[in-house]
Amino acid sequence: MDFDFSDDAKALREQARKFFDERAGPAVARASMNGTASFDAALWQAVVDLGWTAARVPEAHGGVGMSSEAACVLAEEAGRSLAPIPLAQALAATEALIALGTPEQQARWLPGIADGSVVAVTGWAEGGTASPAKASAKVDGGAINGTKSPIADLAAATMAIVSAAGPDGPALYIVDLKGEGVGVAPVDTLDLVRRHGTLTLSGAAADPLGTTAGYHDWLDRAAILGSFEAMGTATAAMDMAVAYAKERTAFGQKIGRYQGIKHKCADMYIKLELARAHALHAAWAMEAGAAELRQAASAARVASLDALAFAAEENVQIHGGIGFTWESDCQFYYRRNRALVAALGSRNFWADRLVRSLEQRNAAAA
Amino acid sequence: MDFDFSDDAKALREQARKFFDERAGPAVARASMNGTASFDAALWQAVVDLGWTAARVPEAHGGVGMSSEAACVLAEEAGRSLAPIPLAQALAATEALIALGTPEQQARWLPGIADGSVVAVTGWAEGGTASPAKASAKVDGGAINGTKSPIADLAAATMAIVSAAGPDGPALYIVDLKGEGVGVAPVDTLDLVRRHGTLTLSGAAADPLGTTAGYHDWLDRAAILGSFEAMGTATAAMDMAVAYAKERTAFGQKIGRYQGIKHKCADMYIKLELARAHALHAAWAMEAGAAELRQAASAARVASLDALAFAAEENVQIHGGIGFTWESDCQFYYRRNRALVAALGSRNFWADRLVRSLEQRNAAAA
Amino acid sequence: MDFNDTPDDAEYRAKARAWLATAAADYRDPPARPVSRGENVPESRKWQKIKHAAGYTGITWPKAFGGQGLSPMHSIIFNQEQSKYHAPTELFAIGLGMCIPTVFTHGSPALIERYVAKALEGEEVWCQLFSEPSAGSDLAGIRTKAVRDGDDWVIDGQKVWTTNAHLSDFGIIVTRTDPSAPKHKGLTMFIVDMHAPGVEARPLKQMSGGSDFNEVFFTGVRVSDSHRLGAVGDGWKVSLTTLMNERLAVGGKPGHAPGYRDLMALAARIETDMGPAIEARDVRQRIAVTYIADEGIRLTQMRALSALSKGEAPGPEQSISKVVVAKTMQEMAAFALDLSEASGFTTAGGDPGLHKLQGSYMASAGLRIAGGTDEILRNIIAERVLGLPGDMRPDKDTPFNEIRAA
Amino acid sequence: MDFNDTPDDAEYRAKARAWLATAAADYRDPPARPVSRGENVPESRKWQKIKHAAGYTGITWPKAFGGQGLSPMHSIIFNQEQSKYHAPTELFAIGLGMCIPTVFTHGSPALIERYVAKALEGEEVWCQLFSEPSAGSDLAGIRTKAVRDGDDWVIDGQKVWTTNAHLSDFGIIVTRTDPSAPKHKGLTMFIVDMHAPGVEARPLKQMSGGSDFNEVFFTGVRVSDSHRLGAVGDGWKVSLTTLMNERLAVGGKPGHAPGYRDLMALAARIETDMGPAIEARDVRQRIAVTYIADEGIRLTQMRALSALSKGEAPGPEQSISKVVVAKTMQEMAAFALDLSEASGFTTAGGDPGLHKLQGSYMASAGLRIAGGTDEILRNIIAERVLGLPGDMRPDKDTPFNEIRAA
Repeated sequence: MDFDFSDDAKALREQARKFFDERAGPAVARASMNGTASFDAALWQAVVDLGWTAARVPEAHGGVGMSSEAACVLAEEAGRSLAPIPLAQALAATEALIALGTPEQQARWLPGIADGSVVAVTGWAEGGTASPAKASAKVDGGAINGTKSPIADLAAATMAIVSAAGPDGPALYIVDLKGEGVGVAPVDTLDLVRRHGTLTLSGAAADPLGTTAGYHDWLDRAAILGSFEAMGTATAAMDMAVAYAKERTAFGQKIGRYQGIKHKCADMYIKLELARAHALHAAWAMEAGAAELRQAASAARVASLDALAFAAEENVQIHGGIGFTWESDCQFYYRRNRALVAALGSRNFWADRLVRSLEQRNAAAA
Repeated sequence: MDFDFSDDAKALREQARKFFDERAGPAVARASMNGTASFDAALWQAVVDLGWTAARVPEAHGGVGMSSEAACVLAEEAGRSLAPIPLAQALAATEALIALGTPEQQARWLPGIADGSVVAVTGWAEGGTASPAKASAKVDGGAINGTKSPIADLAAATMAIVSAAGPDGPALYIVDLKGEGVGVAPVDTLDLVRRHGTLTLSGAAADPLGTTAGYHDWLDRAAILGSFEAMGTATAAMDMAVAYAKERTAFGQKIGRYQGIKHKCADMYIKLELARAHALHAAWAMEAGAAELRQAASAARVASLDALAFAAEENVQIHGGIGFTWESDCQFYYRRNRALVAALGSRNFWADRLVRSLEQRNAAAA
Repeated sequence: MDFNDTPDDAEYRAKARAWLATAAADYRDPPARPVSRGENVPESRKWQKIKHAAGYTGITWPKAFGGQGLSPMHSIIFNQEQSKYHAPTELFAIGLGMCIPTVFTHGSPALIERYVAKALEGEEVWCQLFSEPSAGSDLAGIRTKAVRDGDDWVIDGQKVWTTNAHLSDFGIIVTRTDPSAPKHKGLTMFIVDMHAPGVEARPLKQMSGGSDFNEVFFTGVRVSDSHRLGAVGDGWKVSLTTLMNERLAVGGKPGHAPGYRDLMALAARIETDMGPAIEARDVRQRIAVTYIADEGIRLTQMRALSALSKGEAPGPEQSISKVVVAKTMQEMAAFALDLSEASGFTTAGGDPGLHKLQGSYMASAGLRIAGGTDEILRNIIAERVLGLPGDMRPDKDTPFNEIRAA
Repeated sequence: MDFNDTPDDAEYRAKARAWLATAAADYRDPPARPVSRGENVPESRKWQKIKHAAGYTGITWPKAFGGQGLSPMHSIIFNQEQSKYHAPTELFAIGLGMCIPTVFTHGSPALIERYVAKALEGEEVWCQLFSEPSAGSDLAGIRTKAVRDGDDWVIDGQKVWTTNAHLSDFGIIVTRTDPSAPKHKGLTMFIVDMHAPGVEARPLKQMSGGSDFNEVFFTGVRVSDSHRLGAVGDGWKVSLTTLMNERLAVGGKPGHAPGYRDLMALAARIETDMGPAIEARDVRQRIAVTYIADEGIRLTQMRALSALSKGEAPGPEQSISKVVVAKTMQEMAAFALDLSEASGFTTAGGDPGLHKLQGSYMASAGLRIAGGTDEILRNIIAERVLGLPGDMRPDKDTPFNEIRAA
């Protein structure tokens, strides 16, 4: 048994952690928040140069052809470092193209993603209260009409993979953002570092990417990547809280000595390790194409959102007054928590999806 | 403003606390558990002699004619002391007769309740998973058929007020347990102190007590008494936990010095005081016949069940190994917690009822 | 039980209500546009003077200090009636609620003569300079020092979380005057002139984006010994007077904060994949839990008012208020934002109910800390109400300058 | 990633499976009626001897002590395969898992010679005598004393929570031999003969009604100094050997305990006023939360097995197991009983799924305490995994007989 990442994936993780430790982190996130650019272009170029957008792209399309484990570790490290670049979006889009794309679609888009000439984003939301199970945008004769919002990192994107109502339910469509009928505008959100946009589609050309079943399969894969990202962010919040608890003194003791603080840190760790177990399982299911994919992805998503919300909220609390200031880094995790919930549908959607997949498994076994 | 019990009710509470401190408590509960009698008859006779079953009964029917506050404080003290007597049942039955009974019904039953010659119980459950909103027992031509179970203190009862399907939904009926067609059998439950029974009705005479609206009104009143009982039991569990936390030493300190224990005790108090605020409000609404009755009763019930579950569970935890032994008194609160949930419908039923009453209030205001 | 006023209280309420109907007529409607604290100073002064002339200031203060010598219930009744208008009252809340009672309790006759009446009449604005970056929950850990120099003291250090510092004329400040004494014993309190050279107030921006507080830097600020409050070394005891008043003030739910009604209204508007959100069991349970907290705290405050109205001291149950309110706000807001999916994340667009909940999600993280963290408040409940022993305090008797730095 | 055995592991598993198919054939079906622990002794001995003869005992022990000298993964593989049968293995679990490794790590050659082989062959049953009424979480607080008398020691005191004490031939016992030393330093461990005069084991009834443990009273029990394990005063260090083994053993979910599948099955049978329980959002969320805990712990254990299988040490994440399992059981059971209304309260009648959940509600209260309370386990995670400082320990260096009694 080998229930762990491959040595290749581990090496990539180490490399990414080292790189982001040097080049990203809260200070870079703050600079990005205070700036006007939609993301950190220099950092993004360095990431492209390191070949990380190419990691998952097959060699035939100019990539490195690594397993999906590579995408998982990159998502986790991007989440940990808060790196203000569209890497998580690129990974989710790449996964969609690999899993659902025709050879032509792959040949058209993957080389550009690998070499950085294409900046790809994904988007399902339509600004309202609907879950990822719904899409109102409509495709008619290859032209798409509707509004997708918020989409992370939209401003700099050159292509988008969005959901729209297909014949059997929502399905994915590729939109070349340089084409006709495409409107892009910024939209304010609770996350001040990761910029989001609204995509208005008025008869833009829409290239179908898989079926409704394919859309749901992609949702699971994107949720797995999102779980690793959320775990990375939660880990950084926990590390920040633990470091402060070791350093801050009140009433003559390090505050980490008080069980009120200490047990909170332990609970962060407990939630995170539960999430990690499910995320690893889901990573295995994704790579192996296992029947447990939906169940594992749903569990990983719910567990990682729980871990992130708790770590982000209690990190502020452990820091006390200083943690509530604008100058503190606590806000980045507190706000990103909301971004990652919004990115792929809330806890309730995925809890329901998990139970539905368990019911289907039971029905199949009966 | 005077948001507190009347001096009369407070005096009765003091009297009851003093009496139960001397005559009831965990040791008496244990003796009752280890014995075979269905309740402590001597203690019950003393309570009847003190006039507590007569407290609410109008003077015209041989009682003292106190306000419903008297029933609240008696329920709380009975709950605190775990007294193995059918007092909570007598209070709930009395409330039904006062609120819904015809002069004839009141004249027939209340004098007996007041002087102890009638032991009255109430029962809505039918052994399954239905909430108090349902009743399957049927009344046809004044004869009732069905099974009501579990009913607390049934073995010694001489009359029962039970729900059955009326023309507009469940309604209450009085059954003389000394009549024909009545079967009484013990039923085992998680509560080993308060004995329960199954009432099998096969064409027994059923005397209708109010309408379906009256039944729901009674449910609210019974829930308020039940909230005071649950608060009393929760307070006793909290007091036990706090006393142990002050006395037990581990690692060179009283365990109450550790925030892990200390904050648990604070949380018990917080939940209990929230419950108390709602219970007081509900007591006022009951006595004043206020429009807020349903809303206040539902909130008091949910809050008091939350307070009791937490206090009962964490009291065991604070006691550690010794708290999990048969010899420890912790089990009485842990088990009674389940009895008080079962007594009147679960937390979910009452949370839903609360929101429904808020919705109706909103609709009326709109 | 009876939710009505006693005859006495009713009479006072009727009188106040009648007076306000005329005197506060200009404040019947909210201001046409939001007014900054700074802009509000003249208007605040004006209203304070009007009230003062009519005998509605210092309601609970002794008559000797210019007060009305009435009970806390009278003060509450006036505030309840006043709160039906949009009169500007915030500017003087801390000065009259916390600072000046400390001055007339611990100050010399000369200080009382100089400061109390002017504050009461709205002439001068006050702030409270207690918290420091390394003295939050552990207030006795303050490092701002005051060193004796002839008839003066020279103050150096930094205070934080100071409300209205930039608008204040005076402040009460706790300083360390004897670093070789144990931490609670080497403190002394002074009145400091906020316009004196060396005092600099900077706005402190919060995580939520607002700037409700200041940082205040003191560099060689001179204060005459005549402006000392209480004896040298008694600053801890003196500050307890102020804090006792703060604990009474902090606690209830912030007036603008969303509650269970907002969650109900939101849920009534949301259609989930499985039907209307308001029909879902988890949503109904969350509404119920929020109602129990919100209304439970309101009713608990009614219990306190009831005690006050009978001339009794409020019970210890008041201590649960803030810890319940803050965490309930955060949990409800998080639940509501989850329920709102994408629209709970975007801050643009047109749902004011949702924006209020977003604001509450941000603000509640601060409310769980301000005026005592959740953890400190649980300690207080456990120790003062339930009688459990205090935390170990290894630094209690150590000279402050020998305590290892944080 | 790969959930399959390595080739080596697969070979060992195949061999064990083949052997069990014949050797354990009688245990293919569960016993026709529940068998008490006492009744089970001869059968347990028989099965232990059969395994011993075939080389399936002491799998991880050094060959020098009669073991097989294999890795923990081999032991786990054998146990996985063995658990597919209903063979009686409980009686020897504590002796071979905890006591005898302590004997061969700290005992004299003569003790190893006398005891190890007999235990391994199933001749003699062992128990572990550590906890005391006043030494639970704080194990070093034990008061059972051993006083030197010539070549012997005389033991007086009381132990508690001792599994199988009434069936045991020997036990390892921690005693206080120097009350004037600090609490961790005055302890010494011995092997004690459970049939010796002055040893009395009484069953200890639990809140849940069962009696899985004993209290053991020691009155003037003589033990030869030759039966000491480790040096005089080294009992704390020696006991850590035993406890390290216990922490590995305690943790996973009890085999019979209900999990998310039981909640799903129950919810599928219940019709609420608002429709099928399984369709309600709060029920589905509870199932999801329970699945995440149950399966999360199972997967976390897979991570440990994976490390073992690669010859690495399992990571610190194993430490979360028991605290998650116990609280999840209690919360799920309470939820299920609430959902079941009246039928969740009555223990008579015919729903075995519900009775299992009722049992779980009672048992989980004990599981949250046994083998380390929720609070102690959180301390361990925070201190050993996250590196936070330990609690204040004012008694650490105080002579035991000067520590104020509990």
